[in-house]
Amino acid sequence: MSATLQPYLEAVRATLQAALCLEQFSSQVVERHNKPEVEVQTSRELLMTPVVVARNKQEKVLIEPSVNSVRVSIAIKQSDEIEKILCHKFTRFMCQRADNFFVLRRKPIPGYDISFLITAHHTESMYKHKLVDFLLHFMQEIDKEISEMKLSLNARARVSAEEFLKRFN
Amino acid sequence: MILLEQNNRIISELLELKFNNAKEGGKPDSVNSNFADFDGVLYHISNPGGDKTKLLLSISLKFYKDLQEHGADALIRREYGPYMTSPEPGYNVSLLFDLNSLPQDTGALIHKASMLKRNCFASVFEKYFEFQEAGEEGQKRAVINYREDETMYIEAKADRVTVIFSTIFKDQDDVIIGKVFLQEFREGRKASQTAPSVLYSLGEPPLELKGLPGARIGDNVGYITFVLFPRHTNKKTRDNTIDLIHSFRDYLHYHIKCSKAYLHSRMRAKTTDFLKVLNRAKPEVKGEKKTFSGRTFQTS
Amino acid sequence: MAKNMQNTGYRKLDVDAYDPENYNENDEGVDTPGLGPDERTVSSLMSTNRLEDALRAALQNPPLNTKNQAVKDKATQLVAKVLGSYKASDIEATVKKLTDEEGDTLMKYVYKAMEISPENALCQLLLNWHAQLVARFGLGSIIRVMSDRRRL
Amino acid sequence: MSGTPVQHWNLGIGPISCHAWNKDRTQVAVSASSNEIHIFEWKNGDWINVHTLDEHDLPVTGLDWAPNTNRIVSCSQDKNAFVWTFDRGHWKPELVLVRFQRAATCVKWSPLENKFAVGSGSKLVSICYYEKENDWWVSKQIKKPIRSTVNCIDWHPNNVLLAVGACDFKTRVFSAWIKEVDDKPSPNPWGSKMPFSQLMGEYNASGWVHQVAFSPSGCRLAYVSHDSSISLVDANQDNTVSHTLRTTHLPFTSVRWLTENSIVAAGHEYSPILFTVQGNGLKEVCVLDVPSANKTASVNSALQMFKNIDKNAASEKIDVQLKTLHQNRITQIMPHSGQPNNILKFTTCGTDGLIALWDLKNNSAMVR
Repeated sequence: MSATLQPYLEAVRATLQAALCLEQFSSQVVERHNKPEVEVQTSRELLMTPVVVARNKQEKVLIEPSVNSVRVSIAIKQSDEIEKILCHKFTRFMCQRADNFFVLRRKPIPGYDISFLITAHHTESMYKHKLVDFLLHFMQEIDKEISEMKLSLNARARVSAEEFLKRFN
Repeated sequence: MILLEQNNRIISELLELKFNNAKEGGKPDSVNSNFADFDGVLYHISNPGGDKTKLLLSISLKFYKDLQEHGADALIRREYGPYMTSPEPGYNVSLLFDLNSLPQDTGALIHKASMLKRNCFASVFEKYFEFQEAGEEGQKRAVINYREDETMYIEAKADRVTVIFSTIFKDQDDVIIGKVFLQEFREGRKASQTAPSVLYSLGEPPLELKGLPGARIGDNVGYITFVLFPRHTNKKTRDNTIDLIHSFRDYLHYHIKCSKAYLHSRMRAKTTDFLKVLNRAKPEVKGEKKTFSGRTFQTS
Repeated sequence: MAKNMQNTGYRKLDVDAYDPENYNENDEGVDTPGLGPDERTVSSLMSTNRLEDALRAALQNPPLNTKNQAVKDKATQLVAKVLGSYKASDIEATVKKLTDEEGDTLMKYVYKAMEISPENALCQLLLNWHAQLVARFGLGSIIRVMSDRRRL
Repeated sequence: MSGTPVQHWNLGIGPISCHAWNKDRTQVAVSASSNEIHIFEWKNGDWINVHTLDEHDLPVTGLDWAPNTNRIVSCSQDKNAFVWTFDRGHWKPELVLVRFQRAATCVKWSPLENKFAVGSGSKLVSICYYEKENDWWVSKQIKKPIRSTVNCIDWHPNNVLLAVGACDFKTRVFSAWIKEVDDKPSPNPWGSKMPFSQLMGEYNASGWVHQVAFSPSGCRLAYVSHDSSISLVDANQDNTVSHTLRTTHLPFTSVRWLTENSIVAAGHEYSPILFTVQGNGLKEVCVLDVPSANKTASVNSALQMFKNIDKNAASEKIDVQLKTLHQNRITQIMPHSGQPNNILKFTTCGTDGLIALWDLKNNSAMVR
């Protein structure tokens, strides 16, 4: 693992641990409703200061906490247009399965590639520290997966081109 | 399977079945099937006039008109002479086989029949290969609209024949994946000294076609140029060259599709993996389940 | 239909903003003018390589109460400049000497700096500062960046 | 559960948002983040669910059990509060006219048990009392100047003053004197004139105020807020100033006085933490918890292994256990044994579904 990745992930971990201090909170605007305040944004006093943890211009995480929900948006490294489409394809693929992922937001926040929405319901029904582990695991694996996919795409292109051209004599 | 087959497998299998049946003296049965091939090619195999002892194989190519300009008819006649018949309405070429008078070597015939589409294409290549061999420069460039929006250009110089394909990538993703492949085709010559040189340009036509009406410009248009040298166009090797080059477009798109399918399956696997990691966050629910006999089954 | 019904602008008014019973951030008292740290002091301390004093000076008067984002960003850039001049090995010793108040303020600056100037090299140092601040002031210092209404 | 210094029970009803003990601690009422209230009784060495009260139709947010009159009051996100009385083997609900437009958030009997207070997302507190003539519970409301959801309330031992913490970053002390049921209050360090809804004090916090608590004498007030701080107001010194201690921990959501000088707080940090009054402010003393060595679970059957591989993509038992007793947020601290000014045992309930009984007398084992 690159030496600069670890401090980045540790900073994200600490920030998430702090942000994920949630509790059930009924809407004070709409009666008998319990909505993620970070999404409805109707009561300013229930929103906390959003913070950004950045490794560089490309790789950063936006964490927007509120009283009963946190939005975590991740910008994934994309060094060329292949990585860009692979990243886009992958995140779209996951978003289509947002139902199974329950903490995944269907649409990323502008400027980021994928967003998670974690509510007090989630921190009640799941271990918070394991949720944090999941998000960090995701951040590490997605980078690895995208570069592996790129490699395999290049390899396939090379083999198919060589096979084709070899047939000319 | 990394290379596509040049012949049409449905034709060869169907004919093989029928021919073998006829040879063994079986009762011929009726046949009527329509099927398709790359580049919008359609085939029809039937019994003309309901005569079960005869088989009619017809092919329809949307761009046959373009090919005719370059002597397709002559080439088909050369290849299929005795079997040719007047084309079935709606088709460009029809071949008629009489099951009662099949030649001894049906294998060769079947193979030839299944190469029908390739042979339709071949005429235009052969013509320009001849031009090059004869050193005839300045011949008008051949333009074959082999698919809607996609065109093939062939031009002969004294020392080379240039074949340019224009192709359309369906979406932005395909453009980028396509580019990866085209880069490798360009580099591929390093691996094989005998290969033609390959050039590509994306978005706009190469210099030779600049300003040509019909040469499309657009983000999702790609141009691939093959420069064929005499070593590829001489009489000994040209059949092989035609086999390869006429199927290039399909080969390219086939592999792009396969790559996408592979990426998709990888993403699916990884997503399942992510879900499992997320599952670790869920506390295991303690519960007891009773088996049918009433014993308790501890789940944890 | 009455003519003035054509004008639907009133529908877009945020009526809640005028509800005296709603929480209004602007009501919070302004206790310090907070015009930001003195840039000249910080620069001169930096030029004589007295980084610790420069940092302390840069953490003075954080412009938390002003509405002017440019002033806040300028202060963040200044603090980031000091933080970025540190050698990674000296960070821990300096963090150990900070007061609780300075620690909380510095944590705000660290997050803001990562947001507005995510340069590769600077981020490495900022993440280092972040780790040392967490080691010394705990997750509480992160919580206070988020919960404090007086933002950078 | 012997062998560990802290007794704890998993009631098996999921996350517990609040709990309340009866007078002799043989029964406990809990709400499981659902609309139901469960009453458990200690029978034959285990907690047995003896009653389920399901008059609410949204999750219950607050519970309090009056020890002497043996009445339970509950409130819920459904905007209602009920007073439950035990009659011929059943708990009977009586609806209270709290007059809320939004969720009720917390509820507490006054020390004399003749009235109770309910906080609400309507940005107000209802003080409810029984009106004999009409045979129902009515309320008077404290509104101004609360600007956001009320999170917590606590009664002063004089049965009149009420501390209120809210999401508008303020802790306030109000008079909740109801002339219909209360005697005229005598002056105290918080003030001398106490008409209903009089604001006696207002203190800032840098986060949502999660819990307020009067000291046993009522002269001191502690509150915890979402900036991981704990604050103290000592009315004997100056009833206008609060002293705030920033901590290194995650925010506390519950706080309680153990003696006139010591406080226990807990919340997102998963372990209770002791504080004492020192000088004008507070000082952190220690973290309470069970030693981690007592909790090494090793389930390793083949079945367990296959399940892990299938569900979690891991071949080994994943270490999901934290090294604390509670595995999720502690939602509430309640006194269990001892006098109000000398608590010997207290209980915590948490989102992890546990109720734990902490014995301060042999605390040497649990000081971490």
